[in-house]
Amino acid sequence: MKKKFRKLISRTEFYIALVFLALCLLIQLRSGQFFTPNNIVDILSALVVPGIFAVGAFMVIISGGFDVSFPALASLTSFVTTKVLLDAGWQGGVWLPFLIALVLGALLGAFNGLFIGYFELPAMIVTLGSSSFFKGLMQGALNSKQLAVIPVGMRSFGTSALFVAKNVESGLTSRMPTTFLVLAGVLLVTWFLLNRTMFGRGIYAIGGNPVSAHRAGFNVRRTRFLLLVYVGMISALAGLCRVCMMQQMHPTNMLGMEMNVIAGVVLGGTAIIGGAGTLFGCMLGTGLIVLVENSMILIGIPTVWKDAFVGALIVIGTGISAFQVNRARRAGLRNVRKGAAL
Amino acid sequence: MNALLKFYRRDRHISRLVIMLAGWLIFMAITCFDKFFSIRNFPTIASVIPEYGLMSLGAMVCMITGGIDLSGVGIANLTSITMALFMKSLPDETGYVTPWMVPLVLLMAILCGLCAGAVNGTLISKVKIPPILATLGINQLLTGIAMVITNGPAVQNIPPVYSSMINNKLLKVVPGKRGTVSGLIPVQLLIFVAVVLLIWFLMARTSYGKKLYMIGTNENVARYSGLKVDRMLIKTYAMSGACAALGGMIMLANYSSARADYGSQYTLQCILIVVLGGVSPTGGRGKISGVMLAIVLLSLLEAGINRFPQISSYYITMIWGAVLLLVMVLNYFAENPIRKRR
Amino acid sequence: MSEYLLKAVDISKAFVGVQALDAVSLDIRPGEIHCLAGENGCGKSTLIKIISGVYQQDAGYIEFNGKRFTRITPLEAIAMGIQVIYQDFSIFPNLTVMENLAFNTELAAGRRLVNKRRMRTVAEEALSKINFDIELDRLVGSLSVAEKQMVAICRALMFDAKLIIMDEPTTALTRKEVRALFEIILKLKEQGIAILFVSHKLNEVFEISERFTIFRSGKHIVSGNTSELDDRKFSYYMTGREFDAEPFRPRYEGGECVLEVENLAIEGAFEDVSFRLCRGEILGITGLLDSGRSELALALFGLRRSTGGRILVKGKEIAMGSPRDAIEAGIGYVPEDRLSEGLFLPRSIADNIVISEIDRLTGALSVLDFRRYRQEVEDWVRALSIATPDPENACSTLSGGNQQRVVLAKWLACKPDVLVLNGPTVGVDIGSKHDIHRILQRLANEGMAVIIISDDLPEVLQNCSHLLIMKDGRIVARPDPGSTDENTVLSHML
Amino acid sequence: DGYEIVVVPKDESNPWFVRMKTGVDEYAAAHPEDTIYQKGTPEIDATLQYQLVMDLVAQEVDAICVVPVDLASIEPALKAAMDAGIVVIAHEGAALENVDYDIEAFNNELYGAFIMDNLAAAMGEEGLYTTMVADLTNGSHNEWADGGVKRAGEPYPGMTLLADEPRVESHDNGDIAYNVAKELFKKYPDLKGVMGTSSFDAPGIARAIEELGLSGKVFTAGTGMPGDNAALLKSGAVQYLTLWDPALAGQAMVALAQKVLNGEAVAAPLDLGVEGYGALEFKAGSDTVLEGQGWITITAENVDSFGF
Ligand SMILES: Nc1ncnc2c1ncn2[C@@H]1O[C@H](COP(=O)(O)OP(=O)(O)OP(=O)(O)O)[C@@H](O)[C@H]1O
Ligand SMILES: Nc1ncnc2c1ncn2[C@@H]1O[C@H](COP(=O)(O)OP(=O)(O)OP(=O)(O)O)[C@@H](O)[C@H]1O
Ligand SMILES: [Mg+2]
Ligand SMILES: [Mg+2]
Repeated sequence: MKKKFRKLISRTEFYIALVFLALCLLIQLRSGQFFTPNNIVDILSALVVPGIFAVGAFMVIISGGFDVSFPALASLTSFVTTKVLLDAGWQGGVWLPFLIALVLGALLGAFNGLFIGYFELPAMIVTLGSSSFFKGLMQGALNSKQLAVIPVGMRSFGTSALFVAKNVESGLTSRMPTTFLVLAGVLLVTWFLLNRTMFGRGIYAIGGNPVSAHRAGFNVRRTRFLLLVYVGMISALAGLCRVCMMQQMHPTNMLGMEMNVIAGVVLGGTAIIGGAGTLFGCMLGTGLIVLVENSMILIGIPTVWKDAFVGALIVIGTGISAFQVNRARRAGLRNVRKGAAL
Repeated sequence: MNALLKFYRRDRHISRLVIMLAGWLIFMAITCFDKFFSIRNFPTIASVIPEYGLMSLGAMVCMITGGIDLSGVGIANLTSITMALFMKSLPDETGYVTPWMVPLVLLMAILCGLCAGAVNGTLISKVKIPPILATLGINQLLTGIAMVITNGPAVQNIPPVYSSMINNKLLKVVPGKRGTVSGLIPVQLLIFVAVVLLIWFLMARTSYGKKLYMIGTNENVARYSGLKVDRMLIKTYAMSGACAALGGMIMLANYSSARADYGSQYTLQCILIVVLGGVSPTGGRGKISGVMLAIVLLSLLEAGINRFPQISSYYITMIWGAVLLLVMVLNYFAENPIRKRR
Repeated sequence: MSEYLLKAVDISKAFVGVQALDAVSLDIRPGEIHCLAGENGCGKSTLIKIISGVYQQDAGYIEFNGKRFTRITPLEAIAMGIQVIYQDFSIFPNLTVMENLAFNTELAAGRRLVNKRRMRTVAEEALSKINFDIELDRLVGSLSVAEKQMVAICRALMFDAKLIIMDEPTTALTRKEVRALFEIILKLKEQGIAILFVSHKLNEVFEISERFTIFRSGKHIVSGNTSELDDRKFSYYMTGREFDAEPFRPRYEGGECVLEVENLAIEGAFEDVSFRLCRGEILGITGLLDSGRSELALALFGLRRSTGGRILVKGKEIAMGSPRDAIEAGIGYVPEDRLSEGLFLPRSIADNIVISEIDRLTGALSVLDFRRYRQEVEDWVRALSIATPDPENACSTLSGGNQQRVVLAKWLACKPDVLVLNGPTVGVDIGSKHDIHRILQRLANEGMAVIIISDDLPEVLQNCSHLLIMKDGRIVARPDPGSTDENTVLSHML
Repeated sequence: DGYEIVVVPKDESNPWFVRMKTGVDEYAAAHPEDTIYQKGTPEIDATLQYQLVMDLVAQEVDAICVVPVDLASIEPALKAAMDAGIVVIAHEGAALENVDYDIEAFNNELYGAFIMDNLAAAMGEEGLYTTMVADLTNGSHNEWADGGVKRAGEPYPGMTLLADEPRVESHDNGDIAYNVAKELFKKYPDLKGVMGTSSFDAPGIARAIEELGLSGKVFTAGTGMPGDNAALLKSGAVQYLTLWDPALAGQAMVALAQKVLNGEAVAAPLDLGVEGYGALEFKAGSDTVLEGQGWITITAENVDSFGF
């Protein structure tokens, strides 16, 4: 029991969860609105897109690299998907857009994967390059513009709701978007991949020690390649969800999300050198960032103070957890030693 | 010929950048010589380079230690806003400010940058927050503070003596159509060159430089070797902060105004430049000459592409990405000839 | 079916600038314990990596079980029954013991899904083979070096292997564990498994192996039966020279006392450690794994804060807050693990040598004096005869023994009064080992105080003037090295 | 050969400036004697725009027509252009100093007031409201919002500005506008209207209103392009959007640049031969700012009649 507790307090997730809870209480205290059904649904629905992105970023960090290309990849794939279907006058369901986006995402992911897996280049360099490349391709070669109208299938999918949460007091309603299922699905599939398949364990193994992974018989190049393909696919899904939910395709408004998403992942206890981290922590960290960004008004922080507050929260939040985790690890080691000596 | 080959072999990465640069200049000479090789063009480019050039220098030293600095833009803007407000408070009733204020203000700006950078360094080395999170958080915090100070709009109407001294070109020989004469050598460039020389000197000629590379190569070994790693990190991030602050002061001169969100795209741009310049994102490797070449290459590419009315500026982004990927792949094939690949 | 289980014929392999292997051959019979020996950098590990499919040879071929290969992939090698315990263990520090143990079998079986229960059974079985007891859910990164190695060994044993290759398996093991390992090896032999055993340690080679092969600088020198071999011949084959071991006799006159340790303690690691050390003396500290000797060394060098007692250098009490404090007080420390604590591998040999004293090689404004810098590097390369064509080459291009000399040079360059060495000859061949001992003796005779922490008993007995034996965090005996033998020391340690 | 005239918008993918480009391209096709084109930066960013203008100065084009992102930071670049003898025409930059002329489709304060009129009409001239801008650092958006607030104070005594959150940001991003609006309505149940300024604001707010089940109780008004917002207008989520046609504004700038380059006299009332810019007048007390005639209101009824 005591040992379990010690293990718990040596984990970043524990402190982030504490910060998360504290923040929820603060919001509740300041607005009385946090623990209302519609507010919780709102936060969850705001989590969908960053959440899916975070899963991809998380997997790449686990494998020992950084992916900064996912917003550009998502923008490019969702633009092409929407544009092609609009031009073709597609009136059918949402399955085709998802199919196209997945295929395109896999292709662009394979582009990244080729460089990262087979040419063994550092992921961060490659994705910095490919991010610019995708952006340029979309805005230059494809001459992208805002598409205010999207195919009906996507439209109805984006507005459809799993259920509607109602706040009895204020009468406000919030839709739980169907796209939340996409996040849930991605989480489920990814959890399965990471924990229940050798491919996923291979990603951890490569993040821990690529040379050993090669010797143990993991196909390092192929694993990295497939990882990037998979990340490309889920990023494309996120992009398409965003388009459906917003009811319009805007080519640039996802760009620039990468750093905040990565920050969320690292905040959730994922080791930046790779090999360590949990999907739960990843969601917790991302959730914290989403929560902060979407609760400024509820807390009552004036708009001018927003950036300062978020910045301070990142620094203080990570500071506390980094400090405590280091302390807990040191204390833990000493106690292990003590056990051995006696 | 032999000497040339020897030069090429000494550092292939840099040689490749040189070749690309030469190739681009030749291409521009063939396609639109008059518009590109004009007496007005190069000084103009050179007056803008220092803004992000200075920030790239800071990003470079941090990346050589194996970290990353994403706070350059925040430091730059907060510094320039503070200094702008300070200068505005100076003039006497006649609106006159002595030119001697300018060096003093620059000095104060450097001091501000040093302090902000030292905070980064302390968070990273003492509190052990991962660099990417610490600097991202600080960036947002500083941007937020800048926002709070200004309430949003730009700080304008700074004493004209500041801009006219820094945003100025020496050697007045370039005639304008309305009887004005502009100069050949921008003062901003002189400041930039001075900083470049200083950092080159620090990195290549002093013990500080040697230690910097050592820490980037392996922090643990550096500790065991008796290097004061924490202090070195703090110093390095402080130096990066000072560079960013100076960059902010150049922006202040160029735009005659300061605002919380000027140059927000510089964060990623600087990392792109540094990586293209051959600095390894895992630390321990990279030279200032490479980064200089990358800066020059990218700005000439951009200026060149702007010479073609029919080509959308989005292609600039695309070409940046393509150049980065191309250089890395060339490196890969040069270092792993087909025969030797396992 | 051929007489041999494995035949590696005329294998050559070149790296950029080095011919690591030059047409070497090796053959192993089924069920044989074969020893591969040679100096650091002679190409042993490279050959092993070729056999296991990690590298591809430039020329030559391999025959295994009568089948001829010009290229093997790691999976093929594993499938055929070749298992390797690498010098660097090849473990995953971020994963649990269970996963480290089970991955290879799962991958070799071509499994795509993870079955925790099966993996656990497999892992437990592996541990039980050598009666090694460890929690399966611990992260391997949190284990001690020896425990990591045991995990690596267990992992190799799990397969229905026909050939197990052990690349210097005993470097981080204590005697007790070495004994256990040898028993395992013999048991494996009974099951008809062949063992290829790489080692520098003479006594081990004689004790365990039946046949041997010796390489020198990438070339095959000799193969034969171990029974026909003796100490002198063995070292001669390996190094091409002959030497006499000389026990250390302190010669430095009138040495003042430079280091006094009084009741030093770190809570949970060791307590009540006191000793005095004078110039010209070499103090040996030995003990089992976890006896606290490494923590003692770390405490002396400011890497761990002591929780009690004091350290006096030349009569002055020193607050050891960081390695810098120790260096300034005149203490140097050659760490246990060369690769992760001692050397900046990708950087130049020159930089590695001078880094700790670099501030002394600067003029005004801490500008480096490159003339003095080069001179200093040249001096040390010569003084410790570091074998390199150019000190500007990366440190990673050196062999183990030469790398250890670089670490030594780094600390000698700081001109310490007290030099603490933790496992100074771990993984170093006999030639280099001999040279390093000679250097340490010379230093002592020139007036340095030296502390050698090691569990290589011949090493401490031969080279030390005093000896401390630690057990469970306390000093249990202080025998005189000149008049004790290994068995007495061992009985104190256990 | 003819003159080289470049139009520099705030960026290139915002539908607003895509529409402007259409106008400029049309105009260029009609005037083959000059080289006329639009060239923008990849993102709305003051720094990038400064660099682009400086680059055009170095290229020694003949005229630069600019829609500034940020007035303060573009001034030095425009000064450099003027010094080099380049004709500078601006749009949405009434406060600029270093320009030959500035064309305003209308007066910013009045435009804000007009949006407020629309909002007040929708809200029934009473209730709590607040304003949304792209960024607090944005020049014209804040001027419009100020104009709106000022207007609300006069003829609509029933309208009160939300004191706790008088101005919120959408960062020119429909998704942020949507989320911010949701928060506002949760925290302030009495809030009855949000005045949008950026063309992303009103559509985003409308989406929030619809989803929270507040249609018919809470209202928004703002700027927007007809083509992009037809569905919203028809569904009743938004009742009024206002705009001027950026294509015409682009054409007017180029036409004025040509006039200046050809040395023609510029005197009020000025006819640029572009619809809505047939009788430009100087703004009171200024000899550089020319003001045109008004804006357009789009509603569900007329939204399909614009053709863009
Ligand atoms: N990846 C590599 N790249 C370049 N050179 C290498 C590489 N691996 C080994 N070498 C070189 O090949 C030679 C043989 O190395 P190897 O590791 O096989 O030696 P070893 O006999 O195992 O030595 P030790 O006893 O120190 O383990 C050495 O000179 C080494 O520096
Ligand atoms: N700096 C440290 N902080 C915390 N724990 C440590 C530290 N150094 C070592 N340990 C822990 O102490 C245990 C073993 O200690 P150590 O290796 O020092 O024993 P030892 O007696 O020197 O034996 P050997 O040298 O044979 O390994 C390991 O579990 C290791 O994780
Ligand atoms: Mg070896
Ligand atoms: Mg130890």
